Amino acid sequence: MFEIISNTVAAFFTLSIFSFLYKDNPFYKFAEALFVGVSMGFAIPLVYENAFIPFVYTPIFLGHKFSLIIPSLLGLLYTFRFSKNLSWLSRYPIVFGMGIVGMGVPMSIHSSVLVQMRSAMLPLDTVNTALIFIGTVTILLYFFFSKDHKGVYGKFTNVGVWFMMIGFGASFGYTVMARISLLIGRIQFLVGDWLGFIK
Amino acid sequence: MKLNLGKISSLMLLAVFCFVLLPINSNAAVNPNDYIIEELQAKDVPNDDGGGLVLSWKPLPKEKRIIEYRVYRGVTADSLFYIGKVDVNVRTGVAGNEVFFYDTSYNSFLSLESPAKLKKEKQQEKDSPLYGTFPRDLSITGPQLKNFNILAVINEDAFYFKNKKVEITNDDGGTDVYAGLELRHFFGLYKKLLADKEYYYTVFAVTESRKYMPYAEPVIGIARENSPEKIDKFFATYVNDANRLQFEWSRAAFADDNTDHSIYLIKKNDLAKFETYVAEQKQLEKNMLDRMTDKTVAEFVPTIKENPAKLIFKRYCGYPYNPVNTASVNIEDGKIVGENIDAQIDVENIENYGFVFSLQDRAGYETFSAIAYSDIISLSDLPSLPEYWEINDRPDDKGDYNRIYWEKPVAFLTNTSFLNEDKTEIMVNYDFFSNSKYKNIKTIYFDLYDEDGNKLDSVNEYYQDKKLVFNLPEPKEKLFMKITIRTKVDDDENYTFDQELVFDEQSKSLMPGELMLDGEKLNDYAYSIYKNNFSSQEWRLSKKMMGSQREFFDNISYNMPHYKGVSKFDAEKGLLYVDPSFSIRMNADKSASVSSNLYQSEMDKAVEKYSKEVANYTEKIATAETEAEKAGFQSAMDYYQGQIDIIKNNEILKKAAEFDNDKARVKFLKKVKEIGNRAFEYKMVRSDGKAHFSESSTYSSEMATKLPYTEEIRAFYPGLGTTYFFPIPNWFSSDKLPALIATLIFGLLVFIMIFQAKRGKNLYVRPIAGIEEIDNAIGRATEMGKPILFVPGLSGISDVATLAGLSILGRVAKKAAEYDTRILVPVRDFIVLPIAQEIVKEAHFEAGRPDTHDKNSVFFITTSQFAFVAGVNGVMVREKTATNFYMGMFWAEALIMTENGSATGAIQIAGTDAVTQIPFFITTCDYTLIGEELYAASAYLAKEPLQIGTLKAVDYTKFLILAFIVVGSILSTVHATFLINAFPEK
Amino acid sequence: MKRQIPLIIVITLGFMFVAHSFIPHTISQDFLTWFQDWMKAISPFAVVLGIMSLFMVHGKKISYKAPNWQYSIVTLAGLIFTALTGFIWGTQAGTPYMWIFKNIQMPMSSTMFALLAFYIASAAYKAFRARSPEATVLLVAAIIVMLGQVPLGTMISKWIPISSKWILNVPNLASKRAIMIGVGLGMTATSLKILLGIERTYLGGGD
Amino acid sequence: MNGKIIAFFDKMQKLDRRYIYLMVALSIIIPLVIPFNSPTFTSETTENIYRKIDSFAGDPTKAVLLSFSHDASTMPELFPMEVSVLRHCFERNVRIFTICWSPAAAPLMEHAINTAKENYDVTSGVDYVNFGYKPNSLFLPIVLGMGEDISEAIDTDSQGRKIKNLDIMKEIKNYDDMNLVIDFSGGGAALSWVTYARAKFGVNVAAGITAVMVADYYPYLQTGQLIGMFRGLKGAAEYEKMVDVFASYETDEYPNGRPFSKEVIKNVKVPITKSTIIYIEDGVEFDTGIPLNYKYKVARIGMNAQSVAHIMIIVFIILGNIGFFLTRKKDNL
Repeated sequence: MFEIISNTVAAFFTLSIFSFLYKDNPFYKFAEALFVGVSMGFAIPLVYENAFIPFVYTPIFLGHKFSLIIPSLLGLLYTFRFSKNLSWLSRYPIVFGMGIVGMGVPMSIHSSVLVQMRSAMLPLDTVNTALIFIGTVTILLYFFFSKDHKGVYGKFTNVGVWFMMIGFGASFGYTVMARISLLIGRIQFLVGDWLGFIK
Repeated sequence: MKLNLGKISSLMLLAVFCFVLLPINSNAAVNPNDYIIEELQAKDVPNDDGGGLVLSWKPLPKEKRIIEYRVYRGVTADSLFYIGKVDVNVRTGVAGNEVFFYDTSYNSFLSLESPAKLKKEKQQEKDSPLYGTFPRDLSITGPQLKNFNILAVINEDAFYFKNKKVEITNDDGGTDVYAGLELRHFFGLYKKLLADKEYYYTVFAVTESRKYMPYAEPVIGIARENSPEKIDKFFATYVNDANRLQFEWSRAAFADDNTDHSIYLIKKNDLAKFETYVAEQKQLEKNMLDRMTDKTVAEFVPTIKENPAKLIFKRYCGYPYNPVNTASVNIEDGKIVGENIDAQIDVENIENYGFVFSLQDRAGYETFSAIAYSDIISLSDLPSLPEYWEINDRPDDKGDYNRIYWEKPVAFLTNTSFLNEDKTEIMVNYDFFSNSKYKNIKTIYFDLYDEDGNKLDSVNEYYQDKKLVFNLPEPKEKLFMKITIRTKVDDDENYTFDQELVFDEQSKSLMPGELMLDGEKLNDYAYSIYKNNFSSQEWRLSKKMMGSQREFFDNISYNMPHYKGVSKFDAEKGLLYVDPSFSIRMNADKSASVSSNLYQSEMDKAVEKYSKEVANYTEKIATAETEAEKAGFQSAMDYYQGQIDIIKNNEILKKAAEFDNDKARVKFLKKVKEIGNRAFEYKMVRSDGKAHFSESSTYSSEMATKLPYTEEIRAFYPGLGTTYFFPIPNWFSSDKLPALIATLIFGLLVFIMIFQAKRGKNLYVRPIAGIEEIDNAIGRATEMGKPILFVPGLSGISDVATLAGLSILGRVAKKAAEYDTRILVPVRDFIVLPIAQEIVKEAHFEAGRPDTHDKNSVFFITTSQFAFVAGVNGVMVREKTATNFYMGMFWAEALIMTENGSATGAIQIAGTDAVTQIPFFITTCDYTLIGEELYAASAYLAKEPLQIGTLKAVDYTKFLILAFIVVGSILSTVHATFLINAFPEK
Repeated sequence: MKRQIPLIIVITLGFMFVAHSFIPHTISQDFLTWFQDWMKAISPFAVVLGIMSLFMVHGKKISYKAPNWQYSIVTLAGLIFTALTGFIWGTQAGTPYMWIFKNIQMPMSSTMFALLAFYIASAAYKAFRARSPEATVLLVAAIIVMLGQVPLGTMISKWIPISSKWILNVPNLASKRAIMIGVGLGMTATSLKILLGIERTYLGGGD
Repeated sequence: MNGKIIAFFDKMQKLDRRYIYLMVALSIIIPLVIPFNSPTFTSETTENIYRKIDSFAGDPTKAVLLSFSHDASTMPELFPMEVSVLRHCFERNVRIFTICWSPAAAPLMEHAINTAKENYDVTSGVDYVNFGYKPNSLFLPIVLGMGEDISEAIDTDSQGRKIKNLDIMKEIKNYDDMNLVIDFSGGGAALSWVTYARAKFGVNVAAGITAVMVADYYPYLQTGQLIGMFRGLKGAAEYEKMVDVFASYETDEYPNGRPFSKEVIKNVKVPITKSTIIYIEDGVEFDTGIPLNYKYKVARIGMNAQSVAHIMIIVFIILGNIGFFLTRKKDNL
């Protein structure tokens, strides 16, 4: 009984969201409004238990790591975001987090550029590796902004565009597949778990 | 449809929240007494050190919808504390007939995370004895310390520098000194049950709606000290030309209280007697346990008091665990060689002897393995040890690894598959293990032969992509592969492996067989790498490696907490008391520990105390009556004298005593101790697991170039840098060198280009299709008199795409202001909101039209992804926007917007670096900025020297990359791989 | 000053992090640990910002009786109620808090995603247009990949799954790789701009 | 004539999208409620995983680790994969561990194990162990720690038992023994396994991913850093079939299932409309009598719906574009 009621509640909200497909209506608006509230509300105890207590309360008040008072005060400065005159204070917690971009410079050069360069330098001993090579080079040329895409060079970059489009086609096809799978999952819940039509 | 939304909403809200209360009320009607669990038992865990109990009970049927069982323990039946729970799946319930809960070994007792106060367990009757977990309040938890074996894990620095010296009067009227520490100085306190003590346990069930059911009648459990487990694998071998016995055995699963590994020799005709002895010892153990619970049980007296087998080997095997599991015993003139060993063996008739292995524990129990008989082999049957091996500090790390590498690389086949129906084209996968010395393999030759030895095909694998393709003249059932590795270091040798490929009926494919090197099956013999530091008595296993592996990184952690027992406390001051002494290393011959104390005064007192004992025993020896008694006193006296000698003569302690301030002294000792703990010596055993093994001597090399601390401190550790290796923290990671060079080149280019741009040099940037269309699109909106929509992405301000989107917004807003066209900017992120507002405002000012600026044109919709999109769609439909821009980071929701936009007939221009969304933009929008074009566009539009300069720098870097890729590919096609190898692999 | 000091903080920390990525030494690791500890202590307060903005947005709607303001009550009530259940009855399995998660939050979030299937279908009909040769190629490749995923494709021709695999292995690989290099470079450039104080959008408006 | 066609397509272009939605819903509901048989062609990426796991069959020194790095939103695709891998392991007596990194995944993991084990006589601690939820901040320490010693890195399982004391751990120490890790996620989690566990300890890594991620993962498959991959629901359907054909197979010769063979899987059909596992090879039917529960064919039934939906979308694209070109032609006239 308990399960039936729970499933019915879940099904009600599932259908409320789907009802948007027909048109915007109070059920959808209600479900959506509730969803926004519940999502945020769900996060509050989680953040309190898993972030505030272990990272702020316990180390400061029980572990006596008083230096952590500084970042927690910095964190409090976030709240000045909505003040007219003091909103500049809220920059501090933001810029503190921005500092880590420094690591991004060498790290992204290393992992997205150098490592990828290595795997692009394969011996051109089969048709496919040669094609991959041509694709990589022409796409890179396409993203070269100092020269107009004209003449022979333009034809070259055009090849890059074709390669990219075929690649995007693959992403496209698989994304379509994934989205349909998700719908299948919801319908399996509605028709199977809730109504019991699938056995 | 005019509904009263307010009423409907409140009603629906009420309905939903009523459902939420459902779990709380759903069990109102049940009879709680049906939910009391049955058959609760607390049983001793076998083969342990008397610290373990296992609880079991019958699970409630799944109809009862239980989600967990909560377990409580206490030393009296009137107060039981929560210790843990067993989770259950509500739908399926528990599969078996029993639920188990193990209360074994050290587990969490108290830490900073414990609750502040003791709470009575809720939803139980008023006088229930159930409480929550032990609280941080020492006035409640402190008295419990004595009911358990408590192990405290203490932060190293806190132990050394945060302690408070505490003196307590002891029973003898003297004072004992302790180090007092607060709970926050501990990583945690862990408990183990005390042997032979009564503990009470109870359990209750929690239903799906978290209703706590009544608890079961508490049961008593007593943990008993048991004999160690029986080792199931034990092998013996006699190496005839070395006149040596070799043994190997499997390690114990529970080793916490094991102290010694022993091996005995039994003559075949003593076997029966030995078996009786073993049986009687078991019976004796059982009898002792029985007599503990029931005093009326008669005492069992064994008929054979002494072990009829002769001890031939004994070695300490306690902490640190993972002891050596092989032993070699030499025989000289028919006598076993060994300290305190007195046994004869007739090697001519070795088949007349059996061997037995035993594990001993701290309580003196001994468990014997089954009897093993030795096979006879000669030295040439033993596996080969590496001719070449090296140990040193691993470079490029923070100083927590030593590296060990040996021999040359190994390549082997892993898998095959047919590429065509005729089974004549096969793909063979291979893999290889290399090491630091042979970092770059020059090439691997794969030569394929058929059964008759005809060479079918061969591949020169100069670029190792781990797969090969072979063409066969006809399908084959069996093939042979010769694998030859050529390295860049000593290249001239022929170093060849053999491996078979045999057709397997079951998998219908060719399967690789054993890898052979010089007639030896490589993977039959594993490498065990053992290590030992200055502060432990015996070797421990660091890692067991497959026979084909060639390198091992030994982790040597920085984290060295102190482990201490705790039983005393002061609830008022909130202090827990621990023993202030700590060991620094073992002495030179590893017979005793060199220990110091947090307080120098205690060291002096110790000398005083030991001297008293020495005097005491000298007196006793003089008056001793028997020789045995005399020997006992003598050894006790020797022990105390030895302790005095260490304190007085050990160089470290002598040096420490010179400090007059305890803090400086402890600081010095901490450094010294670090070397004692973190410098390791290594040896290697190569074995088949059945006593056919070869053991290397301890590795030694020339003096290492990098050593820790000062010469003065290192002087306490002879052998450091030659046999003992200490991991050194490094200041530069050499594998990041390419990244450093690339960063510098890139940074330099940025500087140069910005400089040039600032000097007014005209830097050309080609037109980007989508950007060119921006003005037209704005113009169109103006013509139609409809507003423009601009969505700056859905992610936060730290996203590069958002930054690019915002900078494009500046340009679009300015143009719109010039044309006097309304712009609408919905925002999802509340940090982006004020920034976007500012940008639009400034754009109007710049365009000279501050009067047309509408404060509400930039607005926040909601943070919820899909609700945001629904909001944007609403704006599109209501405002009939003529041009839509989507610039920034988008996720799955993007399609919903663009589809709707295309339905309203708006011109749409998108730009994102989210690769999965680009295809949808391309197919639904009129123009799409792909990936980098978005970044470029923002610079292009800004027309600032700083932005254009950076864009050009990126462009030239890209040109460099392109050049490298082209050159690298061409070079690797003609078998030159040096350029590839200059780039990092991962 | 209100802009300079934050800028100085970013630049200083930024260069320290550049150095950190090349230095494996313990001191460098300790710096990272320190930074993480501080970030962890800042992080819980960001949620306060979220709650505040939600209250401000919906509070405004309610007080001005904006259209559909009633739903704002639902949002705020849902927020308060969910948070309260978590604080009152705890967050373990079986509590009302988890019940809300399982039967309200979870079905709605997966349904939101499932809506996409409908939109894709409708977009397929109404918006996926071969507007240009490029888009045509994209759509053709997509159709081949989609056919390659279902048995019907294999039944039509065995070349469909083979070409679908080839598309993934060759053009897809080349384009993924080149785009990765480009985007990586672009991100590096942006990071560098932030580091050098050229890019300051994140500081927001005002002085 | 031409005008009529154009008018028709014009009208079709303006078709209310709600009809399209209705068609989508029906194209999925009908195949789900009324299952039909369609062939399942297996692909190498999935077969590789099956073969790897199968090579551990009955070997107490080998084990598989399943890492659940996803939440409920991607469950439709990933859950059938998890159940069929677990079923394969239980059928073939392969030791198995499970772990997850977010609190939301813990109930899903529990649910997958319970779903798969109902029909098998397996015991926690002997045949499998659920390591339970470990905080994401511990991901790296645990992944690297397991290279040394699993029981130390993990410490306790989901029931709070010390891993070290469990039967299953007797001959399993680190990645040398637990030689295969399969990560199920809707994102890039498997790549972290590749970066750390694969690069450092050489463990085999396979990925169970949602279809969205497939194109992104392909480069890793090509370099061999991933040994195999489940490609969304399709991958799950393939695995279900392989388990039916090989692992569930029982004869005197193969009492615990027969070994994998490419030649066999090509030719055998397993109808999903039946309530027992029936092999149809070259038109010959063989009823094993083993029940084929809904939970073991959920992905294959889903694939039916998927097929119909794919075809429908392809038709939509083609129709839509015809209309697009015709109307554009008209506009140009």
